[in-house]
Amino acid sequence: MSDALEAFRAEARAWVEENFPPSLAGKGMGMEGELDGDTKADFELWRARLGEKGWGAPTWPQEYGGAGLSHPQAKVVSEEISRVGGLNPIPALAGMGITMVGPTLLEYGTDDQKARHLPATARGEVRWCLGLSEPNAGSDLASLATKAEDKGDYFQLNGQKIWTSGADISHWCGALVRTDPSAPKHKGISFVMLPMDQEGVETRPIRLISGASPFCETFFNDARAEKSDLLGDLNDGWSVVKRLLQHERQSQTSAGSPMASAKSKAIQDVAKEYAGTDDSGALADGDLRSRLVNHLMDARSHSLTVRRITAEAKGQVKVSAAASILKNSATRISQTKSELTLEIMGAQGLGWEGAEFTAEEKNTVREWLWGKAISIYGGSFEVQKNIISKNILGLPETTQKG
Amino acid sequence: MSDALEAFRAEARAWVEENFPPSLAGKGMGMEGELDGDTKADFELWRARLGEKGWGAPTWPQEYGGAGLSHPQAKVVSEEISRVGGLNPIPALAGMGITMVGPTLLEYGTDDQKARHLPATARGEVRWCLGLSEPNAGSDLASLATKAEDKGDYFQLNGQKIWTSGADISHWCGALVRTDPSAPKHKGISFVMLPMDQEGVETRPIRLISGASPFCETFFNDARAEKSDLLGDLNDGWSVVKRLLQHERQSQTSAGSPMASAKSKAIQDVAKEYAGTDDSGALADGDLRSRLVNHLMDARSHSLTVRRITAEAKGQVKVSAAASILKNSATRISQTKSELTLEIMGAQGLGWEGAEFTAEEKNTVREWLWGKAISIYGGSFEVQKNIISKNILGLPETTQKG
Amino acid sequence: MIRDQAQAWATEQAPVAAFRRMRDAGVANRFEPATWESMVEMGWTGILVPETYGGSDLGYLTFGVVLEQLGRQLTASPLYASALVGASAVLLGGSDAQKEALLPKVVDGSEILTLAVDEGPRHTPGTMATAAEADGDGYRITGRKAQVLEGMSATAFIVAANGPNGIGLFLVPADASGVSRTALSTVDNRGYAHVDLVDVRVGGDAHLGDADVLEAVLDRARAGLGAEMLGVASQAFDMTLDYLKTREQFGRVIGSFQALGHRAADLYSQMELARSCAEAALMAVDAGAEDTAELCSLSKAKVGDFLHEMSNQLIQIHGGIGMTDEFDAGLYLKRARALEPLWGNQAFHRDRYARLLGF
Amino acid sequence: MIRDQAQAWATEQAPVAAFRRMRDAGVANRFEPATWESMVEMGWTGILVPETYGGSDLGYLTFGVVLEQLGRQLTASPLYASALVGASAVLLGGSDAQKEALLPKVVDGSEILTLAVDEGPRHTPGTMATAAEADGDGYRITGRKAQVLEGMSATAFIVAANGPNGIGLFLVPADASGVSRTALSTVDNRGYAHVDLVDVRVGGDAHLGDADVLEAVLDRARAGLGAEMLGVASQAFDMTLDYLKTREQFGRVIGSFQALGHRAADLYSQMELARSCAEAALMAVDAGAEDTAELCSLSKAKVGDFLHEMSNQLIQIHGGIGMTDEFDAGLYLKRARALEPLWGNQAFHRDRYARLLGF
Repeated sequence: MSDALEAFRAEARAWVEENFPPSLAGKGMGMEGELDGDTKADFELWRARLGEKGWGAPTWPQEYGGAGLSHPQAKVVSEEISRVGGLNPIPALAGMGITMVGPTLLEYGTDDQKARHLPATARGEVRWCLGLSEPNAGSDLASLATKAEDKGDYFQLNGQKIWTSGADISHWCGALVRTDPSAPKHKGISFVMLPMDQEGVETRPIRLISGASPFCETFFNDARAEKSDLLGDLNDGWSVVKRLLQHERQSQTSAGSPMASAKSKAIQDVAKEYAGTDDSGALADGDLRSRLVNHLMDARSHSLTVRRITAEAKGQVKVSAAASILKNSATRISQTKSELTLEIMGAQGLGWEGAEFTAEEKNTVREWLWGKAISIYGGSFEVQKNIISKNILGLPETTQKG
Repeated sequence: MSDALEAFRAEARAWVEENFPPSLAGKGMGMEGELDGDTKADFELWRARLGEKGWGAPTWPQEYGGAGLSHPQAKVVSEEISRVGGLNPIPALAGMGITMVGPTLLEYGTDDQKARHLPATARGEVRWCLGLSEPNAGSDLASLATKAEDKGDYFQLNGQKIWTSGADISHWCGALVRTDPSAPKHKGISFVMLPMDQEGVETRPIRLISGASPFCETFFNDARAEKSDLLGDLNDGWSVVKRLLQHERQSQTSAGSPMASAKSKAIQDVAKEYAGTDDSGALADGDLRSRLVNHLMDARSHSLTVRRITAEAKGQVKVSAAASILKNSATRISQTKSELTLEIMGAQGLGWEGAEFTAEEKNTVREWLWGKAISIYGGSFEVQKNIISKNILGLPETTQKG
Repeated sequence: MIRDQAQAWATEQAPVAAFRRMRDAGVANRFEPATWESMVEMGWTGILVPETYGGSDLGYLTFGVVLEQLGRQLTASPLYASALVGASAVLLGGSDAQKEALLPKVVDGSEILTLAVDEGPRHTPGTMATAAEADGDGYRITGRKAQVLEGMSATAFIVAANGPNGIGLFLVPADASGVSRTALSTVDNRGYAHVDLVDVRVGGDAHLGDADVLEAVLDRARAGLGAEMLGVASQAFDMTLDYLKTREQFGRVIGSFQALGHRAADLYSQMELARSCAEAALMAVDAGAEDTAELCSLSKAKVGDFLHEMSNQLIQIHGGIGMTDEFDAGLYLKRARALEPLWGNQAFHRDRYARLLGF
Repeated sequence: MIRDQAQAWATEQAPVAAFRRMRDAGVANRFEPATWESMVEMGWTGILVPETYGGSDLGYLTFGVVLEQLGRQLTASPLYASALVGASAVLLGGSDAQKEALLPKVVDGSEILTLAVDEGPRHTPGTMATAAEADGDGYRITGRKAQVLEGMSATAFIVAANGPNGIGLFLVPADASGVSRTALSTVDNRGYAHVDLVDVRVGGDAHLGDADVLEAVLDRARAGLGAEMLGVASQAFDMTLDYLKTREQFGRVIGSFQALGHRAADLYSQMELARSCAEAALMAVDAGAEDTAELCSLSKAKVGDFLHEMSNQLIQIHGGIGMTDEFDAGLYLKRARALEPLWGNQAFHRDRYARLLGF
């Protein structure tokens, strides 16, 4: 670690210690709704301070609400926040704003668009959703049917989106729409941004097997998107969305589960608790032990790879080709962890509700079900393998894209 | 077991006890070359007696050298021979004659062909090889280039075959040849039989990674095949070979390794010997133990499936569709067994030659290397999966047959 | 044939849609009384019971045929817990008087039996804390049994406890003094309860055999469960195959993509292998075969592995729609995972199989 | 850069074709003296050795770069056994006098060291029968060491034995009285020997540290071997990818079949993950990191898993030609399997990793 970075760490640590409300220490994500009186005010204070500091989106330029930090510096910031048991709530509050929309806006947006959209997003005040998938299209994004008609100053949208994450609580939406129906499938598509709070937009939450409803069906009935909110060139939306999805893959390469709390127990400790140990301290269930250590080795090799690729990509703007590997690997590790935890907890790992199951047990079940989605949204295993096979290994394209 | 079958078993047992030369008890396959004086004479006597009894090919009709037995009866015969530590050498002596050529001849051959070829084959006096694959064709049998020109009474063959098993020691060859070069790939192919002992046939053994040379390259230079030895209709060789390969798959569904001796030690006993046990008698290497038991369960489920399918197919002539499953499953089990045995033997499982390794250790290495071929000859894993996917599950054909 | 009857009845009278309705309505015992009455009427409660006690004595393989069809529709009822597991305990460990007293009621559905063995989250039938002390001419039982199948609807528990001769089985009426039960809400919405026993007095005729009987009953329970799990998995396979044949992407049905076609082929192979194990276990029980224990562990493990993989592929191949509660895939995934730990998961049975084979 | 040098030298001066020639010629020590001399000339024998003893002190990561390239060509030599494993033992356990006496000779190639630990077919560094009894001011050593790498060409053995302070390491010259060795013919045609020691007398200065040194040396040996194995596997991957791009069947290159394309993608992913482990282990050794032991086990296990799978796929995807001795695939498969048990196979390191993590 360089001296400059160590100096930055000292600064960051001082700032965090001064500004982080201790009442929030150890509180996980998704807690916002459960906060009461004082804690809620502290939460709002913490968000505002982070936003003001530019640490909601620390690597964005200062003029657009960021702090202009390098990636290693941003990592230091998040480490220092973790150190005091805190979390940065802004990425979650912004929906798809920090991880996907923002970085794409920085590359494709006009100065006006950046100025209008980025600062409030970086403060966690504007939540974004994305209208990409449509019913019956699956992974085949380009076959979309939502129409955008040119009405002079604005586009008039008609059609249906599905799997729009958080659409029911978002302020803005980035949508892929067909602007030239006569062009071939990948042409004639544009990427527009539109406010969700308008008459022509309706959302309907989808209940998932985990019981949660993080996604919606979203209906556009004569919805309005201003021409000034067209991102990228007209009919070049495919380039925009490809970049957007690269940012998504990048944000999904960490092997932790999205619902994992800040300080969850190591899985091997959970295993020892439920399955017991033999005289030598080894897990009593030898078959489970082998699979557990295999999982832990997979997880370790994944995080070592993230570190290696980050180090190798130092200073490069382009997303490394290996990011495609990390997506599948992260998904497999996260899903295996859930399956193993369920197995470890045995009959207690099946709790849905009620006092007879611990919060940890019930959480394991929900996480397990929720985690099945990781391999579906953002490109299936198969799509990633096609990408690796073709783009990285240079194998000839097959007639089979599925 | 029915009373009739029990009665048959008593008969068979009596015959075996009377006719099996005790000097051969416990001798494995492939021993022929190593036999000396008396034992060699006993071996020849045993072969002759079996041939006379029709038990070289027990299910074939008596008029063609078989014994006209049912499959359950044939199984009883082989059990009774095993019981005294014996083996039936005829299937091996006949090369592809008993398992593949014979059954196909019984279905497609003329009476004259059956009478000329089958009895000597069933006595183990004629060894058959098959000229199917060609260089650069791989699994794509139908793209063969060996030409057969019509010369009136006979066909004149020119071309090259590869992976002809035992061609250098065979008496006859069943070959797939192109009789109509203008027809589409699968048409214009015929199946002919020809003697190997002629000027136009040359064989060159291929040395394998196991050190053995069971296969040859076989060259036809104006080789001669009589018209009376055309099997099936002219230009309908593709039907003949499909049936031939079904018989091959059927013969490969038993999970034992081809080189396994009559009484090999159970793999779990080998494991206990090399890796030791803990106080409870369980294998000390817990990780190995899990994988070993998994393998044994796979092998058991395979043999239960063979039994179930046999029972369900009772009296049916058609090969069950599930035979395709059994091929891959048998291959995987056999290869896994070799890999596990190598692992169990550790550094001693790497012996190639010399007194520092036991015969069992050296044999394990050769079997392991030899066993890699099982998934290659007779259709790769992939080809079998394509067959299951299309023929059994009814999934649409892809443009990708590989 | 009973297979056709079971298939027709399950798909028409008790399909997965009925299970969903029952779930959404929050039915307390987690099954519809009418469903249970139909099963009794069709005689399924008597499949294992000798004719002298009002049953049909058709054996475990036949029971497996029915359970497979019920598994396919996730049909909820106490049939398995009472007429297979409970009846097996009475048949194997009961005196003539006990059989006479219990079996006719199992057949007519007035008695619902269930086996209570485990006390924690994992299956450990060899050790337990529940004690049955000799008390006069009977026993006094104290302990807690966890995750008892159909524990809320059962009329009597067959409780495994440390008795005077080591581990034994004891019949405890659900309404006996000192018995209390707590309903559980589990992911698969099946009926489970924790059962507490505090100084429960039962008579000397409550004893239903010792450790060997428990082990034999458990093997029958495993073989039966193997059949049900095979049904759940087979239905998941059929749903997946159907989807592969009808769902289009990039202008073609997705089953024509080689990677998915090969995966379907792998799953089909696993299914056929698993079926052989499931049927072999049931036939071994019927035949009283020497290798019954091995085959029952084999069945639970191999069907378990297949169901685990198949239920994950069901979700994975269906993509987004598989994640929605509206679609049935989630119900199968949840049931699949809930059946895994019952009477020992795959790891338990791999370990047991190895021990039975001596390593 | 040393990587380019190593790559160029290995592919041009010591390619796999040279290994094959050496094999077919039946060279006794299983390496060509000229190959070994070149390595000495290029200074590779001194990569770990401090400059005061004539080395370059570039560290383990750099050594790994060289070993990876040699692994790619299956290049045979005592480099790894002597200049990595042997030198590590001297560096970690030797006194200044021992370093002074041995390291310059390791660098100039006149001394070939090798570590002798195991006594049977499996890696069990915690228990051994070989004994080093105190004898005057020195030791008397008796025992048998199995499968000693480069055992025929070594000039001195570093023998693990039960000494006065528990397990320790002892330097035994190959020509000491009482030492005999038996060459082994193994599937991968690498140099191994069984070494017998009968009442071998060595001086007090033969002692090279105790159990902790042995464990540290073994971890360095594992990290180095991980790099070599990664090289073997990477070459197998490249050969396979090349074949997928050029071999045609059914009128198209086979790499365009989705099932094979996806398999290549899986193998590539495994390779990238394995590389991270291999490099992390070497870097941890260089940095003296606290988690060195964990990372060395991780490397041996994960690279081992990948090499195992990759070598099998190399044969499987190449089909018939892969089975012929004429083609190189078999050489890679054999080397792959031979490296697996050395210093503990994957199962050994999974067990060790779990123990290091406390479960």
